[in-house]
Amino acid sequence: MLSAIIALSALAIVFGLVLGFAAVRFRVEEDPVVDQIDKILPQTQCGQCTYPGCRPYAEAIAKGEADINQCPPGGEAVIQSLADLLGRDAKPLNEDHGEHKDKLVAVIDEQVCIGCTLCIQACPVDCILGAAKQMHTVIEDECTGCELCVPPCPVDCIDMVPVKKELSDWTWPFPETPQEKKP
Amino acid sequence: MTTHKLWRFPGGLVLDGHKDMSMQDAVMIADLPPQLVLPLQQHIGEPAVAVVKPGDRVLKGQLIARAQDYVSASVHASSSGQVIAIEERPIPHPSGQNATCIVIETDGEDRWDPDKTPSGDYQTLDASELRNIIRDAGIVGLGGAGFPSFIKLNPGAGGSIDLLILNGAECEPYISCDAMLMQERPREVIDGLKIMRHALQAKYCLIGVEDNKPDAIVALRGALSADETKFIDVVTVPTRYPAGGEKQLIKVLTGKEVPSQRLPLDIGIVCHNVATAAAVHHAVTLGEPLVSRVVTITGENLEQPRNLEVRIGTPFSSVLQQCGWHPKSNDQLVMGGPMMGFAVTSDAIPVVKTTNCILALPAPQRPSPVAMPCIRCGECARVCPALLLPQQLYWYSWSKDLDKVQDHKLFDCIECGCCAYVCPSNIPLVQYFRFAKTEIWSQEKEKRKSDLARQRHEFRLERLEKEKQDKEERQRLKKEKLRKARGEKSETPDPKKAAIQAALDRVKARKEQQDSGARNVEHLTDAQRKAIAEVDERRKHLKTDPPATPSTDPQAESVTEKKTDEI
Amino acid sequence: MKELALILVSTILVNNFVLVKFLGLCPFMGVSRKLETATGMALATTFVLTLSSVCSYLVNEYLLAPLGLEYLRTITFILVIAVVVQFTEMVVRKSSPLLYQVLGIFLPLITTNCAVLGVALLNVQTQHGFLESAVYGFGAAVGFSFVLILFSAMRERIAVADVPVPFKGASIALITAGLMSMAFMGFSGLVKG
Amino acid sequence: MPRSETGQIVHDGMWGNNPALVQLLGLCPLLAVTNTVVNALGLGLATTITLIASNSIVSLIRQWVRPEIRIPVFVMIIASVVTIIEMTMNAWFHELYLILGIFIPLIVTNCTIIARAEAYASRNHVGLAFADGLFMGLGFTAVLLVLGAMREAIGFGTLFAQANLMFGEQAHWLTITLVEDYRGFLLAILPPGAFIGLGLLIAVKNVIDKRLEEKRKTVVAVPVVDAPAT
Amino acid sequence: MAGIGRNMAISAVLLGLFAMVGTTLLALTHERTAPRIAANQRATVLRNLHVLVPPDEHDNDLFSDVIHVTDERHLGSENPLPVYRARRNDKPVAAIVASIAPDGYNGRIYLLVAIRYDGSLAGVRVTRHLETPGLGDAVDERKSDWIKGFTGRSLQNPNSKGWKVKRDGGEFDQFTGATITPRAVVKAVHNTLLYFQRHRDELFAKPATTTAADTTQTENR
Amino acid sequence: MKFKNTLSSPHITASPSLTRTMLWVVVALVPGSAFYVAFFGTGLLINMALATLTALASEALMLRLRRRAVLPFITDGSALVTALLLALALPPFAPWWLPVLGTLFAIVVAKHLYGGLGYNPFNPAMVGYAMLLIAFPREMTAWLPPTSLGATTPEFLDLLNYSLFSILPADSTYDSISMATPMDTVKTRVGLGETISDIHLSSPGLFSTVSGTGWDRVNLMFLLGGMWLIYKRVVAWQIPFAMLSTLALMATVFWLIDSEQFSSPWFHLFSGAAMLGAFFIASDPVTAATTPRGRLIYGAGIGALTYIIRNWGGYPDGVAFAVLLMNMAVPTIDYYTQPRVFGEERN
Ligand SMILES: Cc1cc2nc3c(=O)[nH]c(=O)nc-3n(C[C@H](O)[C@H](O)[C@H](O)COP(=O)(O)O)c2cc1C
Ligand SMILES: Cc1cc2nc3c(=O)[nH]c(=O)nc-3n(C[C@H](O)[C@H](O)[C@H](O)COP(=O)(O)O)c2cc1C
Ligand SMILES: Cc1cc2nc3c(=O)[nH]c(=O)nc-3n(C[C@H](O)[C@H](O)[C@H](O)COP(=O)(O)O)c2cc1C
Ligand SMILES: Cc1cc2nc3c(=O)[nH]c(=O)nc-3n(C[C@H](O)[C@H](O)[C@H](O)CO)c2cc1C
Ligand code: SF4
Ligand code: SF4
Ligand code: SF4
Ligand code: SF4
Ligand code: FES
Repeated sequence: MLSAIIALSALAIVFGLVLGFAAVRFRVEEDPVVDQIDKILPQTQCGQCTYPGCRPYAEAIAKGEADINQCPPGGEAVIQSLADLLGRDAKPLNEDHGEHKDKLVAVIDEQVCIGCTLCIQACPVDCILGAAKQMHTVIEDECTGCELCVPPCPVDCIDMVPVKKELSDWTWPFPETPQEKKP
Repeated sequence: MTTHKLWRFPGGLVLDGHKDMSMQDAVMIADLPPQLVLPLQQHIGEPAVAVVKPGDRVLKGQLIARAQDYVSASVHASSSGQVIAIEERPIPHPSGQNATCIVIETDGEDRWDPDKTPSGDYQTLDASELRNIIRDAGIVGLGGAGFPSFIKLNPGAGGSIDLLILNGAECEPYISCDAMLMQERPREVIDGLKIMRHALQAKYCLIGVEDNKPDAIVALRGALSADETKFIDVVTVPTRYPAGGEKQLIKVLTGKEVPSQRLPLDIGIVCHNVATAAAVHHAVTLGEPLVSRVVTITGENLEQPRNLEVRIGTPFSSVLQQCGWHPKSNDQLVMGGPMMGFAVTSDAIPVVKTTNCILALPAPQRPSPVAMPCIRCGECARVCPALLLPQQLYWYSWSKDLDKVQDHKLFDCIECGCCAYVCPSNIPLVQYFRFAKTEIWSQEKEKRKSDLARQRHEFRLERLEKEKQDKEERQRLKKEKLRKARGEKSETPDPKKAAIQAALDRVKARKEQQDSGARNVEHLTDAQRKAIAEVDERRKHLKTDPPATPSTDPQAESVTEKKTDEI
Repeated sequence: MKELALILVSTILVNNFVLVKFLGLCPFMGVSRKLETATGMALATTFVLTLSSVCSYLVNEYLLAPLGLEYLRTITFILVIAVVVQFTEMVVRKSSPLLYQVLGIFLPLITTNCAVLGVALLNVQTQHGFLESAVYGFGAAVGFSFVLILFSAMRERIAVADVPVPFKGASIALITAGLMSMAFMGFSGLVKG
Repeated sequence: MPRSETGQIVHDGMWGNNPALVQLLGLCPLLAVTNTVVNALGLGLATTITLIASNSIVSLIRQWVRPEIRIPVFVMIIASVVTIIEMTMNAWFHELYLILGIFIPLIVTNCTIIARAEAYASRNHVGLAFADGLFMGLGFTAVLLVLGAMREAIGFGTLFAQANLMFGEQAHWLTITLVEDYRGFLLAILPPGAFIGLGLLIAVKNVIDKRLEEKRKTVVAVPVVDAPAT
Repeated sequence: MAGIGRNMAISAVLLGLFAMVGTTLLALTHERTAPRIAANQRATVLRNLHVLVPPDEHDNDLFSDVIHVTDERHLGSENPLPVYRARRNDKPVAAIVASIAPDGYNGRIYLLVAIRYDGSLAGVRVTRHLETPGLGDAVDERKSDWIKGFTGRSLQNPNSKGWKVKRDGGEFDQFTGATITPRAVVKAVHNTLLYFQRHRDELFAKPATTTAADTTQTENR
Repeated sequence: MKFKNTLSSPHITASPSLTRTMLWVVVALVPGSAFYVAFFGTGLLINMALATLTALASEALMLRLRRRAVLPFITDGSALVTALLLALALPPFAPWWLPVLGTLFAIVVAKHLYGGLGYNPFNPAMVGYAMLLIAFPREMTAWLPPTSLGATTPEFLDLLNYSLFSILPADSTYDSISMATPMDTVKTRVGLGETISDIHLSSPGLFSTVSGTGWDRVNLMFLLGGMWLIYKRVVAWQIPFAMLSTLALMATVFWLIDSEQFSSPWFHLFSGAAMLGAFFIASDPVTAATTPRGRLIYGAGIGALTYIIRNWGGYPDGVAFAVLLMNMAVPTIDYYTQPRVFGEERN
C-alpha cells in the first residue's frame, strides 16, 4: 500500500517538476490563433457580432466563448475560412446578428451636415474628415460600411449607399450548378 | 528556303476552320457610321482620360483621350466630327456593363488631322523615340489581349532580345482578318516588323502562320526582299488550336517553354500580332494613330461574311448590316472567335481596338445541353495546352475552394476553351475558371481593404488611449496647480521643475485647443490630405452660403495649420 | 525479425486500429477535415504513440511489475501519456512555432485518443517485449496515420460533393469510414492473430 | 423561449450538444459495443456513472489546477474513478461486473469524459457539473441504445437478446424476436455496420433538427391566426 | 530563474498531491476489494469448471489443484497453460485443460477441454474468442449447441480420420458459410486429446502450483 | 436589340455525350456476357434484369427524394452500367434478393448519399458486391460449374424458380448444384497443403490449359471489349495496363519461385474478374485517379492488392476489395501526382 503511494507520488512529482519547468522555460505569450482569426475577419468593426470590434470577437472565438457564425459582414466566406482554420464544420450565419448584405459606404449630405463631429467620434476607422462646425466628408475608399456613424447623426444626413462597381471589379458570375433541377 | 524545325505543344485540338466563308471578298473599308462611340478603355490597364469636351470639333486621328498611366493607351478620333457626349454607353465587355465613352457625331468628311507627321526613316530614330511614337499612336496588341504594345517593345535589361515572333497563326475558327491582312498587305506587316525589330534590337524574326493559310504564306514570302530573308523567316506551323497562343507558338517555333507565370521576355523572346505590326508601320511611317482595324464579320447568320476595315467606334449593328444580317433575338452574337470570344447582349456596342471578329451564330440547334456532373474522364486534361487538370480546377472552382484551385495552377490557364469543347458532360469549364480568377482578385482587393481598416482601427484605438492619458495628465496638473494656488508651499520652488511645468502647460494648452477642434486630423497620410483638400475645393464650388466656410472659420484655419506643422 | 514485420503488417492493415479495432476514432473523425491538419495529426500521433508505448512498457516493467502494482496500471499509463503529450506540446510550441502550427493544436487531443492507452494496455496484455512494444506502438500509429490521411483527402473531396443536406458533414464522413472499413475487410485473413 | 440553466443542460446533453451525435466523442466504445442492446445498455450505464463522478470531482478541485498540469490531473482523476468503480464492482457486484467488466477499462479512454471535464466541469460549480455529467451520460446512453437496437434488429432480427446476462435469468422474456428464421444481415454487426449506422442516426437527427427549426420559424413568422371571417 | 524553481515546485507538489490522494484511494479500495475479488474470480473459474466436471464427481478443490504446462504443438500456445485436476478420493477423475485453437478466423479461440481419465471428453467450452458474430460464433455455447457435440467423444470415437469437419471428410458439422472456425476448434480439441493421451499420468502426478493463473478469465480486449 | 447571353466561351462544342460514353461500355460488355451465358447458363440474364430494374427504380427514387431532375440522370446510363457490372460479379445462381439488395446498396448508399453521378468516391458496383460478400458469404461463393463440365447445369426456368422462390430443381441439393470457382478451389486446397498439379489432376475438366474452363474464354472476351473501349477513348489505357502488368509481374515472380504453391500468371490474368476488373471496373472514371501518373499508380495498386488478397487473404477474389481500397487512396494520389504544368521545370 505504502509502496504504491510512494511510487506513484514520486512519479507524479517528477512529472510535476518537468512540467513546471517546461511551463516557464517554454512559455509563449501571444496566442497566435487570435491573430489568425483576426486576419480573417472583415475588419468592418461594426460590432454586430456583439463584440466591440473584430479583434475582441477574434479573442472570444479563440477562447471558445463565441461561435464562428456571428459576423454578418463576413458572411459565408468568413465562416468557411474560420471553419477551415479551426477545423470545425461550417454552419450558416446566425441570423440573430444580422444578414449578409452587399457592401455599402457612408455618404454625408454636405448640404445638411451641421459639423457636430458626432459621426467622427463614432467611426471606428477614422475615415470621416472635418472639424467642428464644418461639413464632414467620408473617405470612400476607407469606409468599411459599418453604419456606426448613422445613428449618432442629429440631422440624419448620412446615407449608406452601395459601393460603385468599376469594370475592373466585375467578377464572372458563377455558372448555373449542373445539378439544378430542370423543370 | 530551309525548312524550319518545328516542335509540338501539348494538348490542343484540330477544329473545323470555317475561314473560307469570310475570305471570298477582298478587305473593304466599312461605311462611315453617323455616330462613333469610343470607350476610354479598350486595353489592359488604366482607362485613358478624355481631353475633349462635348461640343468640341475633332478631326480624324486627333487625340481625344490621353493615356493616364504607364500601362494605358491613348484614344484617337477615328473620323472627323463633333463630340456630342461623354457618357456611359454599352461597351464590348462580358459583363454587359456600360462604361464611359466619347461619342462623336461624324460629319461625313472623314478629314485627317493635318498635324499628323510621318516620322521619316525609322532607322534614324532610337528605340525610346520609337516607343513614344507607338505609345502616342495608342497602339495596343491587336491579337486579342489589348496590352499596350510599346511596353512590349522594350527589350528589358539586356538591351536586345534574341527573337521577335510575329503571330500570324490565327488559330481560332471563323476568324480571317490576319490572314487577309497578310495576304493583301504583306509589306505593311513586314515593314512594321522591321520597325519593331529595330526597337527591340532583335537578332532574328519569325512569322508563324498556320498551314491552312497558304495564300498568306505565299504573299509574305513573296514580299520579302532577299536581304530581309536573312533575318526574317516565314514559318508554316501545323493547324492545331491554339497554335496562336503566344506560349504555344513559341514552343512550336523554338521548342522553348515560357516559364509558368512569366513573360516571353524572360527567355529573350517577344511576340506580336501581325496586325499590330501593320499598325506600327502606319504609326511610324505614316504618322497615323490606331483609328481602324481589319475585322472579320462572319457566321452562319450572315448573307455575306467578309472582312472589313472598320473605324474604331463603329457600332456592331452598322458593320453587321453591311454583311447582310437579319437579326433574330435568339441568335448568338459573339465578339472574337467561337473558342475565346465572349457573347454580347446588344448590337449597339462599338468595335474597339481588340475586336478582331464579330461572329453571328445561329441559336444552338438543340436547347443548350444540360450540364451534367463531371465524371472525371480526363478528356479535358488530355487537350489542355497548359497541361493543367481542368477537372480538378473545376471541382475546386465549383466548391469555391480558392486556395486549392490556385494550388492546381489556375493562373496558368490561358482560357483557350479546349477543355470545355471536349467535355462530354458539357460543363462550362472556362466560365468556372474565369469566375474563380476574378473572385480571387476581388478577394485580394477586399483583403487589402480590410488590412487597411485594421490598421486604421488600431491606430484610432491608440489615439483614443493617448488622449485618455493626456486628459488624466491634465487633470492631475490642474489639481496640482490648484493645490499650489492654495498656497501649499511645502517645497521650495525648483527652477528646473518650474521649467518642466511651463513646458507641460504649453503642451496642455495646445492639446486643449486641438481637442476643441476636429479630433482625427492628426497623422494623416498624403492621400488623405489630398482628399481633404479636394473636398474643401469641392465645397468652395458647391456652397454659396454655408454655415461655416473654411475661409471665414478661424478653427478651420487652425486645422490646416496643424496639418502642416504636426506631421 | 519476421515477427516484428508481421506485427507491423498486422497493426497497419489487418487489424487497423481505427477501422477494425475501433480505437482512436474521435481524432479520426475530428481532425480529418483537411489534408494538412490530418498530416499534422498523423505526425504528432506517430511520435507520441511510439514514445508512450515505450514509456509505458518501461514503467510497467520496472516500476509496476516489480512492486506488484498491476492495479495501478491504468492510472499510471494515462499519467505517463498525459505528461509525454503535455511536455511535447510545450517544447514544440516554444522551439518551433512553425511545427507548432502544424502539430501543436493536435497534441492535447492525443491524450484523449484512446488508441494511445489502448496500445499501452494491449502491450501488457499480449506480453510484448521492449522492441515489440515499440514496433507495435509504431505500427498502430502508422496504421492510424495511414487511414487518417487517406480519409482526410477523401473528406476534402466529399465536402464539396453534392451530398444530400441531412447527410452533409459528420454523417457522410461516418458512412465513408464505414465503406473504408468494408474495404479493409479485404485484408482479413492476411495475418492471423 | 429562454431555457433555465438546467433545462439547457438537459437539452444539450440529450439532444443539442449530444456527445455522440454532435460532438462525435466517445466513438470508440460507442461503435465497438453496440452489437446488441444489452451491451449498449451496460456500457451506457457505466459511462454515465463515471461521467457524474469525474465531473463532480473535477469541478470541486478546479481552483487548484494550473494549466500545465491540468490534463495530467484530469486524466488521473478519471483513471482513479474508473479503477475504483471497476474494483468495487468486481468485489461487490461481481455478476454485473462479469457483464460490464470488459467495458469499464474502455471508459478511461472515452474522450467524452475528459472533454466534459475540460469544457464544462472545470468552469462550473459542482451542482451544474453533476447535472452535466448526468445528462451527457444519459444522452450518450440513449444513442448507444438506439444504435444497439438498430444493429441488433437488422443484424440478428432480435432485440434484448441475452437480457438474462444483465438482468438475471428471469429476464429471458425480455428478448424479442422480430423476424422468425431471420437469416441475419452480417453487415450490421460488423464494423462497417457500426459506422454506417451512426452516420444514418446523425442524418436522422439533422432531419429532425431541420423540421424543428422550420416549425420554430413558421411559429415566429405567422401572426396570431384568426378565425375565418364569417 | 527563481521563477522556474518556484513554478517547478508548485507543479510538482500539486501533481504529487493529486497522485498521492488518487493512489491512496485506489490502494485503499484495492486493499478492501482484493480478497473479495480473488474469491469472486475463484468462484467464477470454479463455476466454469463445474459445468464440465460437476462437483459431485470429485471431492478435491479444482481451483487449487492446478498445474501449468507448455506444449505449443498440442495446446496452441508457447506460454504455460493451466490444467485443473479433478480427483475423487485421491483418484484421478478428469483433467480440464485450458488449451487454445490458434487458427480461428479472427485469431485465437480459448477453450476449456475436460477429459475424463479414460480419455473421453467430459465437455468442451469456448471461454473467449473473436469469431465473427453470426458466423463463427456458433462455437459459443450460448449461441448454439454445436460445442456440446464433443461430449463423450474420444480419440477412438471417431478415429483420427474422423476428427475433421465434414467438408474435409470428417465427422463434425461445419457451420454454413464458416468452415474455418469449427475446423480450428475440432483440430484443437483433437490435439488436446492427443496431449492428454501422451501425458496423462504425468499430469496427475505433478504437485500443484501455488497460484492459479487465470487464463480462463475473460480479459478485456 | 438584345441578345441571348450564354456568357462564357467556347461557343461551340464537340458535343460528345455522357450517355454515349456509358452506352459504349454496355456494348463492350456484350461479347463477354454472351460467352458467360454460353458457359454458365442463363442465370446471368436473370441477375442482370433484376439488377437493372432495381437500379433504375432506386435511381429515380433517389433523384426524386433529392429533388433533382430525374430525366437527364436516369437516361445517362450510369445506373445501367452499375447494375450490369454488379450482376456480372454475382454468382449466376442466386436468390432474387441478392442482386436486388446489392444494387440498392450500390445506388442508394454508395452513389446517391454522395450526391449521385460523379461524386461517389467508391465504385458503387463494387460496394454492392463487397457488401453482399461480407453479409452473405455462403450465397456469394456458390458458383455453377461450366456447362461443359456437368449435366446438372440448371435450365433457365429452374434458375428462375430458384431465384424467385428458392425452389431447387427436383432431386438436387444446393451443394450438388453449386461449386466453388476454380480460383477458390485452388486457394482452399493449397491452403490445406495440396500442390497445384494435384489439384488439377483431381478436378478434371475444371481447369483448362490457361485457367478455369470457361473462365478463360469469358476473360478473353472482356479483354477484347476493353481494348475496343480504349480505342474509343472511353477508358484511359493507363489503368488496365498498369493493373494487368502488375498482376502478371507479381504472379510471374511467385510462380517462378514455386509453381506448386502459386498459380501461373496466365491463370491470374484469365480467371476471376481480372479482365472485367481491369477494363470495366478499375477504369470507372468517377472513382479512379484522374491524373495520368495517378492512373498508373492506381492501376498498379489494384493489381498488387488483387494478387495479395487472392493469395493470402480471406476472400476468394481480390479485385473488388482491391478496387475499393485504391478508391480510398484516389484523392491522395490525385493530390500528389499533379502533372508538371506547361512552362514548369521538369524535375
Ligand atoms: C498584367 C500584364 C503585364 C504585362 N507586362 C508585360 C511586360 O512588362 N512586358 C511585356 O513585354 N509584356 C507584358 N505583358 C504582355 C504579355 O506578355 C502578353 O503579350 C499579353 O498579355 C498578350 O498575350 P496573350 O494575348 O497571349 O494573352 C503583360 C501582360 C499583362 C496581362
Ligand atoms: C488560346 C489563345 C489563342 C490565341 N490565338 C492567337 C492568334 O491566333 N493570333 C494572334 O495573333 N494572337 C493569338 N493569341 C494572342 C497571343 O497569345 C498573343 O497575345 C499575341 O500574339 C500577342 O500579340 P499582340 O500583343 O500584338 O496582340 C491567342 C491567345 C490565346 C490565349
Ligand atoms: C466478414 C466475414 C466474416 C467471417 N467470419 C468467419 C468466422 O468467424 N469463422 C469462419 O469460420 N468463417 C468466417 N467467414 C467465412 C470465411 O470467409 C470463409 O468463406 C469460410 O469460412 C469458408 O467456409 P466454406 O469452405 O464453407 O465456404 C467470414 C466471412 C466473412 C465475409
Ligand atoms: C469506363 C466506365 C467504367 C465504369 N465502371 C463502373 C463500375 O465499375 N462500377 C459502377 O458502379 N459504375 C461504373 N461506371 C458507371 C458510372 O461511372 C458509375 O455509375 C459512377 O461511379 C456513378 O457516379 C462506369 C462507367 C464508365 C464510363
Ligand atoms: S460583426 Fe464582423 S465585421 Fe462587425 S465587428 Fe464583428 S467581426 Fe468585425
Ligand atoms: S464612415 Fe460611417 S460607415 Fe464608414 S466606416 Fe466610418 S462609421 Fe462606418
Ligand atoms: S472532360 Fe468534362 S467530364 Fe471529363 S473530366 Fe473534364 S470536366 Fe470532367
Ligand atoms: S481553358 Fe484553361 S484549363 Fe481549359 S484547356 Fe485551356 S488552358 Fe487548359
Ligand atoms: S473514444 Fe474517443 S478516441 Fe476513442
